[in-house]
Amino acid sequence: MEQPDATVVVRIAGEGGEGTITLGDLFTRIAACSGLEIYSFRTYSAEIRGGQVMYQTRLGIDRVMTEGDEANVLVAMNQQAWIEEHEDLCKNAAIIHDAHVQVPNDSHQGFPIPAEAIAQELEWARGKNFVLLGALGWFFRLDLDVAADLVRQQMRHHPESLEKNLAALRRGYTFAQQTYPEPFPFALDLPDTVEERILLSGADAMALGALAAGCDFYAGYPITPATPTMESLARYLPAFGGKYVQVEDEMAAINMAIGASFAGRRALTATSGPGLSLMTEGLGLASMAEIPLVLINVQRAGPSTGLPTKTSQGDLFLSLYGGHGDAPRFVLAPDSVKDCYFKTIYAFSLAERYQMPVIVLSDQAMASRQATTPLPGEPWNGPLARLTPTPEELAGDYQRYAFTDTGLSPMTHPGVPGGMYLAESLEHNAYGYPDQTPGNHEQMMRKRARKVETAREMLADWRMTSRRWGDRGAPFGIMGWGSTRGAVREVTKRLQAQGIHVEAIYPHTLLPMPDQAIVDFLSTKRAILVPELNFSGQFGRMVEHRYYKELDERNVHIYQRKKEQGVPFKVREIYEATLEMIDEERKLWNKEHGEIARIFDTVQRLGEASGTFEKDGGHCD
Amino acid sequence: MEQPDATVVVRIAGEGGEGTITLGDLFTRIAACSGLEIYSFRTYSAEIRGGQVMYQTRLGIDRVMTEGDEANVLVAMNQQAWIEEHEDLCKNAAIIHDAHVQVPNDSHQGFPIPAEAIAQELEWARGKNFVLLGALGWFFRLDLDVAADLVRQQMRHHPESLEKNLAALRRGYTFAQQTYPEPFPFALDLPDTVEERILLSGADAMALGALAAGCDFYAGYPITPATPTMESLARYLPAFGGKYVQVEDEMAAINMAIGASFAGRRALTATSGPGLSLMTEGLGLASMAEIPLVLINVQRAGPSTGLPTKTSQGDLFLSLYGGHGDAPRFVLAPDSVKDCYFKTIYAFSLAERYQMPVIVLSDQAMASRQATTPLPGEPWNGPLARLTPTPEELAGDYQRYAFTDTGLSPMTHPGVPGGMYLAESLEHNAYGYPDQTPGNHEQMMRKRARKVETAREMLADWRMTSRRWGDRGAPFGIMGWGSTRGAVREVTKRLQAQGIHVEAIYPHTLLPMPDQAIVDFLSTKRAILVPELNFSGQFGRMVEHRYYKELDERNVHIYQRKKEQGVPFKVREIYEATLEMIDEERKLWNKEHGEIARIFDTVQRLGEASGTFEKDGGHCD
Amino acid sequence: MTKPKANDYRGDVKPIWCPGCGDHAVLTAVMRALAQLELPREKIAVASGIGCSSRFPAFLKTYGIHGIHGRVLPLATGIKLGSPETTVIAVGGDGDGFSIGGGHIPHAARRNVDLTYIVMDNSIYGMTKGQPSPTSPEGVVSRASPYGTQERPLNPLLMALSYDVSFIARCFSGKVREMTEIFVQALQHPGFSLIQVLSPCVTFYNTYGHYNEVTQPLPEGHDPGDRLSAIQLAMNTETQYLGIFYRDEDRPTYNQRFEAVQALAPETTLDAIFESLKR
Amino acid sequence: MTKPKANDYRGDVKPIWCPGCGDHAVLTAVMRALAQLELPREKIAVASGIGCSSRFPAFLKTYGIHGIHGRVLPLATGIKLGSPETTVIAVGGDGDGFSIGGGHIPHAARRNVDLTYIVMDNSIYGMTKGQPSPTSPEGVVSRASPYGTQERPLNPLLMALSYDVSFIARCFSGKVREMTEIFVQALQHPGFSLIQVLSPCVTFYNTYGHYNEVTQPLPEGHDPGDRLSAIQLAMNTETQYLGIFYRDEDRPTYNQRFEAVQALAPETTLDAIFESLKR
Ligand SMILES: Cc1ncc(C[n+]2csc(CCOP(=O)(O)OP(=O)(O)O)c2C)c(N)n1
Ligand SMILES: Cc1ncc(C[n+]2csc(CCOP(=O)(O)OP(=O)(O)O)c2C)c(N)n1
Ligand code: SF4
Ligand code: SF4
Ligand SMILES: [Mg+2]
Ligand SMILES: [Mg+2]
Repeated sequence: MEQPDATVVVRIAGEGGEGTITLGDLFTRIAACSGLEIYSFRTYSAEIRGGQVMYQTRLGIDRVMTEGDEANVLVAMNQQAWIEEHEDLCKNAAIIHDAHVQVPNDSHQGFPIPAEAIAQELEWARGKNFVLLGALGWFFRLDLDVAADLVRQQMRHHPESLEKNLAALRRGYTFAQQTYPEPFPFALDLPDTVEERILLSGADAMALGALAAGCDFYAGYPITPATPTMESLARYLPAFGGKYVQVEDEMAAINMAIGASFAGRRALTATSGPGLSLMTEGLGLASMAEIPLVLINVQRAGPSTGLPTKTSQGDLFLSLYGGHGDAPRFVLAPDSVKDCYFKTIYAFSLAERYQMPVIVLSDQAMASRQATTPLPGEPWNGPLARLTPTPEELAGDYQRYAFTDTGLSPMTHPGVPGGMYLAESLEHNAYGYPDQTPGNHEQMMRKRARKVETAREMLADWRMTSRRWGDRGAPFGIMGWGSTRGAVREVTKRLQAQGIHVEAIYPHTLLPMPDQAIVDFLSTKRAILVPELNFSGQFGRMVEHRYYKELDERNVHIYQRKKEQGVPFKVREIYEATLEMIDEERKLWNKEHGEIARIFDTVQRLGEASGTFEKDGGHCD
Repeated sequence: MEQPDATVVVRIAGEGGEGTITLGDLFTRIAACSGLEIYSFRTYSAEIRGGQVMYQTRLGIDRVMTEGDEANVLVAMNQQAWIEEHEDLCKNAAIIHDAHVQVPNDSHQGFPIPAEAIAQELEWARGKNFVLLGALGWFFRLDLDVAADLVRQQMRHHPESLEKNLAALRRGYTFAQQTYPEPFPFALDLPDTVEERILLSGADAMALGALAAGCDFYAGYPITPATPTMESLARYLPAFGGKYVQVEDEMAAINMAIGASFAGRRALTATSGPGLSLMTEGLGLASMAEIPLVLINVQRAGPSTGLPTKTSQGDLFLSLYGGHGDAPRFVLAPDSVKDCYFKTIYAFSLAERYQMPVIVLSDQAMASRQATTPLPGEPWNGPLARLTPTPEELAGDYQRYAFTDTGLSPMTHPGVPGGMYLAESLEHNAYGYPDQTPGNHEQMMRKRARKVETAREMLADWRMTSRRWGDRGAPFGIMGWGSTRGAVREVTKRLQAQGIHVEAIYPHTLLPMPDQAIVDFLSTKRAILVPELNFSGQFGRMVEHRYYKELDERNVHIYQRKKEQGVPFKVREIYEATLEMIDEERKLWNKEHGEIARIFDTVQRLGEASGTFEKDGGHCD
Repeated sequence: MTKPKANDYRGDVKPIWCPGCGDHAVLTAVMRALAQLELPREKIAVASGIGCSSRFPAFLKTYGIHGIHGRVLPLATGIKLGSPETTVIAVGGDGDGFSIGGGHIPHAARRNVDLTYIVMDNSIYGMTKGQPSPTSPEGVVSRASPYGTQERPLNPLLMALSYDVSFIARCFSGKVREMTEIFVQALQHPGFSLIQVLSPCVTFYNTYGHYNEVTQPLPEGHDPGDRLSAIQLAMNTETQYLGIFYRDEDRPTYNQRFEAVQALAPETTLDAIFESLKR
Repeated sequence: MTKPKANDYRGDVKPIWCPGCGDHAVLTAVMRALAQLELPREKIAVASGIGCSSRFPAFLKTYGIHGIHGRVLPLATGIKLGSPETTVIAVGGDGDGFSIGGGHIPHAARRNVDLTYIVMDNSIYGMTKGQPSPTSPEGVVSRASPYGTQERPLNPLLMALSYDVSFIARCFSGKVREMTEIFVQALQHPGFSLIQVLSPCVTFYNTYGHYNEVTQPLPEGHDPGDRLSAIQLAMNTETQYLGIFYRDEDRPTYNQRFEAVQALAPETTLDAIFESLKR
């Protein structure tokens, strides 16, 4: 257990109604408070209450970047948990299960706990999950007092059940201690010092990013999985002098936000796929009337109502192209929980400075995950503010939509004397008044589009436009976007350790694309893998299109790894796809050159060792 | 006047309120009834009533394919008409104007008519336009009785003013006859026999196509320029046993159509940009629940409210990609008034057979134009119907969403015993019941997408998937879509006459693209011009992307000619762009080969003769 | 055919609602009403929007369509117009019906299309885990309204009365027998009927106790033909009356209107239209 | 500053309305009311949807926003919440307000946000050239309803009363003086006010004559505090009463509510939140 890379994947499964998520959540927090790094992921059932749910948390000594693949430890609250999850366990996994759950003991190590019986004994049937929490505490050698304090804090709104839950916790701990005194096979050494970390969800990261950016208006309509961000803002905005409105539908949401922005506020709305579809018309208004607006879209699996609680990256095309006519906008793609915070801030900078709608694409997996994160620092060069007219401009012939080299014109808002203007959804002249002449229309189209070009220049300087890592100049690359970054990060690390050189890039602005960075990245590549969580490979298609000249010139091959199943990538899936890509390239090289190039040696070796590069889960190997 | 290609462009301009459109419309009809081929186009003013409007009609002896460029004849109802239009006239154009309109007589031929005075004399001030109509009748030597009959028929709902208008008509005719007895310079020889033609607008072509396809349900919300199609259906549907509903908004429109289709009807809705944006969510439902639906989108200039009465092709991306998640659909692009009829029929065939939404893209220019057209024949192989279950299937374990090789599953509707099923917006299993398991989701995504592939195979046989003309195998091509075809047709004809070999292709299905036909087309090209009426060149970008391999392999260059001004292309604009493309290619060739290839000879000659290939309007040269 | 039983209408899918959810009772009442009316299963279509309550169609063995959020009324209208012989039931929640879908009710009323619209009103967004709805009382605290809601609740029945819906009733999930009887009458009503069912969400906003206290049958002798009196009774928000507030059977339904229009429209054919377009 | 004149509020753009359109009178009345209240032009924002009537903001020299069809209420609400010191006027037509935008009115009423909503009701879609609207009477023949409309018209005031809008009035474009007076009162009303202006479309549906006949001032002594009586008066569709039907000045506005919420919310800072998230 000396290697700092050690991680353990704990999966907790059971009925939604019997406190499975609470158990997972509390265990995660206790582990984090004990100094471990954590990273969690959860699935919801289609049922409203009850139904099978799963909470996976990965504990590590160093920073953890994904929820991991196969589980090392399964906490089976019910029989269904075993049935659904046992195929996803590593060899010799530990199964902590309620005594009445039947677990065939062949390839796993069973740790039965009579949780239900203990709970009944305490006359607190609902306390089963706390009994198991106590047992987990012992197995991982977590401090019972730390655990009890945390339970107290988290359950402070349920004083009626607090004491009973605490009793259950203690009984679970003692029972496990007495029954399984030997060291638990998957326990991690707890660090001596607990470094400063916050425990942050992707959803909260966006809410806090909005606050950090000075957001002072939110209008939204509930929709899974965007609701948690909205609920955090409901809680915090008033203290920041902001206003929060739960509206009647998504058309109201975006139009109310546009109204508030017109009035001078920094306005936000958040939604998910179906809501984004309904907001398409409003996006066009913000684009046309040049009104700043930030729209967070937390993607879920579609089309239509689809799989509302499951993850996907299927709204890229809608975000890029959704809208009648040509309506410029920005599209950002944060790629980690912490990045959600910064990209939300940058979104406000772009919206306000460029007077345009900005879509920030998150997804269910990233929004609902929790991760230990260092405190975020200051955002780069921001948050930027609107361009306002000078007193001279206001005193003179103020033109709200003045034609300028940058496309940016000074903006006022109600209350500013001399700044009165008409914000127009019709095509308009420099004053904002309707103007349907052919020449004016084309000029105004150009003005609005020019703002994206102006931004492109500014963004070239920004740290925010892409993240690039791995072996600089390696012949093989991985190019993705958004929440899949953690898994790719782990893949590049693992490959590096195996002597395979791979480089990866994650653009953070998808509109405009950071062309310079990407062309530079592509310039050394022989092949790139584009993993993404949607059916048609939207990002891959876009990359292929945008860079076809560069790709073709250098004969760079694109390998798309698409997945549309409602769940995130396993590290293994991307790992295998990468090795397969390299192997495929080896064969091509072989065919073309009649000999095997040295760069492929390692891959071939790995391929031969494992057949199909299978099974390579975190702590298991 | 012997050449059959002769055409004359007549432009009528004046206040919307003073009967300008009525004048244009009646003149067009009278000319058509006199045996001429006609093609008309109109612009509307931003004002509700009044405001300057323009009606252009082009008369020809052979089929006319566009409204033409520079006008040969201007009818100036007011001073503004001269101011706005005089730059768009050919040399020696004839100006028929109200006597009080000031027309400098230098480069034009003036034909003043004291229309207002005559009307006043008749104590019928509103009859000014009929006086001018009479004069036009004389100038073109049209039969006064034919004209009077037509006026009688068209004005039958306004008996109170009919006689007065007829009197004005006659006075105008006589006045012109007496004042200008010499032959009118732009009169065309009237044919001896009047061939069978109908006078059809693009809007009506779609309404009639729907009826021909067996459409028996329409739900829609008024929006310019889609309203005329809706109004025609309002008139005709009841007689065809169909139902027509004007609904409260576009969400209601698409969902009501979906409901009717679920109930077994052939359902249609029609809208324009802003409405399409609002229908995006409903499109996803139809795609997900596999419910047939035809959606006509009559494009207007955006973004947002934009230029509601002006034309554009800016909704292509929204049609292709609008929707959260990956939601398969078809997108069709008729390219002439008559084609609007057939593509609407084919849209129903595709919708019904493949149980999917089909978007048909028309635009303001095509919808509001009137053209003389031969009677349309029978549609090819259709209209196709739904796949229904066999009695055995119904008696057994009927699976509405059964997995099949084609992706098509048999569909029932309320009333069919044994066929009960759940149409689901959630991801579902073969019975239609919600199923959120990862494997099922991916399988169902594949099933739905497979239907497009199945259709692609069938479509390869269809006459409908593209139109190709010009010099087969020529090195230069023009590739466009939709309403710009007429102008391109004229350009290829003109170039051909000048000995320049050009070939053109217009795909009729934009999703799926007729890849075979296009790849075949591209296989001989050195460069292609892609003209389109939008700002960002959506179609060109799509072509570039989809065929980048083919384009690159053969080093085919793409030249985009974009225009976003709310008005159609002038023939000249595309003509010049084509010559510029060829000239550019000549220079490249020159540079590469150090010599001038023979194929460029003509172009260079043309280029040298005219400098910038300017001014080449129809009848003027 | 023997007289059907309520259970004959039960679907193959087990309701996913929480135990105790008011919607179970609505399902029972609907099945009983259908059985009582002996409606053939293939002649029934149930349409819904999105929400816990909107999962309803999956639990019946009839035609069903689970549409998108807030659009159940246009959807159901399309079905009824498309298949006039089908009995069409629209179902959904208070969020689906009075928030995102609220704009469609007046227009369904104007058309008087013959469908039965059952709103399972729990004054909360159940499906999305407990946000306030348009019928939540003022001051309700939730994660989405941590300082209490700041909006006044709507009065759905009063609204329906102002739209002149032709059949208006209120039921309570605690009273299945009465609910069944009202559903039977609504299903028989020729025209658009709207039934607000007080159907508590035991998980996020349990109002069983409250409704047991404040509900009470409409006063004896209330004349459902008297719209003004119905309005007065609906305005009483202290006592929530149960029963049929209003009913007008004399209006033509939308399908009847279409028959009239079809009779009015001059006969024509495609060929005749083309003929008329000839120059 | 000297007392402003109505003309001071006139914009640089000449109204594009048809001569005789009822909306000209509304523009005049609004300018007069603003002048009478001496409101500084930069403290006024006028929002609208799409339609002839919605072109309104362009004709005033104030802040203005011409939004999209049917969304004027959320848009105006955003403005008022974003800039509480601004006087916000929402304007639009009957199609914009009662058809595509109808779903937003009840929610504006629930919030009682302080804005004045003027609906220029011509019972027709003027802008799109004469299709029937939700207030068109039954049987109206148009190109879009060649066999007559088959739907019953809505009763906007009755609906507003059922939503409990806190200020409800009706005016007529033929009576500019009375309209001006009502606008003044509506602009002074703290909360959401809805004014239906019978504003004929001379081009597609000229109803001046009809309204001259059927309109009449509200009965003397009508108490605008009496909602039931307002309802009864609104239910009278033969006589279209003009005047203030209902008014309740005692409710908090939405902005006042927010002040209360902001006082209630525990003070915090971003640093404090991060602190609370530390493990
Ligand atoms: C366009 C859209 N917006 C939001 C949602 C998310 N959503 C699903 S159900 C629901 C509300 C459900 O409330 P209600 O209609 O009262 O039903 P209940 O669950 O209470 O029965 C919402 C907001 C969605 N599915 N689609
Ligand atoms: C989403 C959308 N649908 C339809 C339209 C077309 N449209 C413009 S104005 C209008 C109706 C106008 O009627 P009303 O609100 O009564 O205004 P009026 O012109 O009568 O003053 C419609 C349907 C649109 N602009 N946007
Ligand atoms: S969450 Fe509430 S409404 Fe939904 S099923 Fe459970 S009890 Fe019923
Ligand atoms: S069309 Fe009607 S509503 Fe529009 S400006 Fe003219 S008169 Fe007014
Ligand atoms: Mg509810
Ligand atoms: Mg109107």
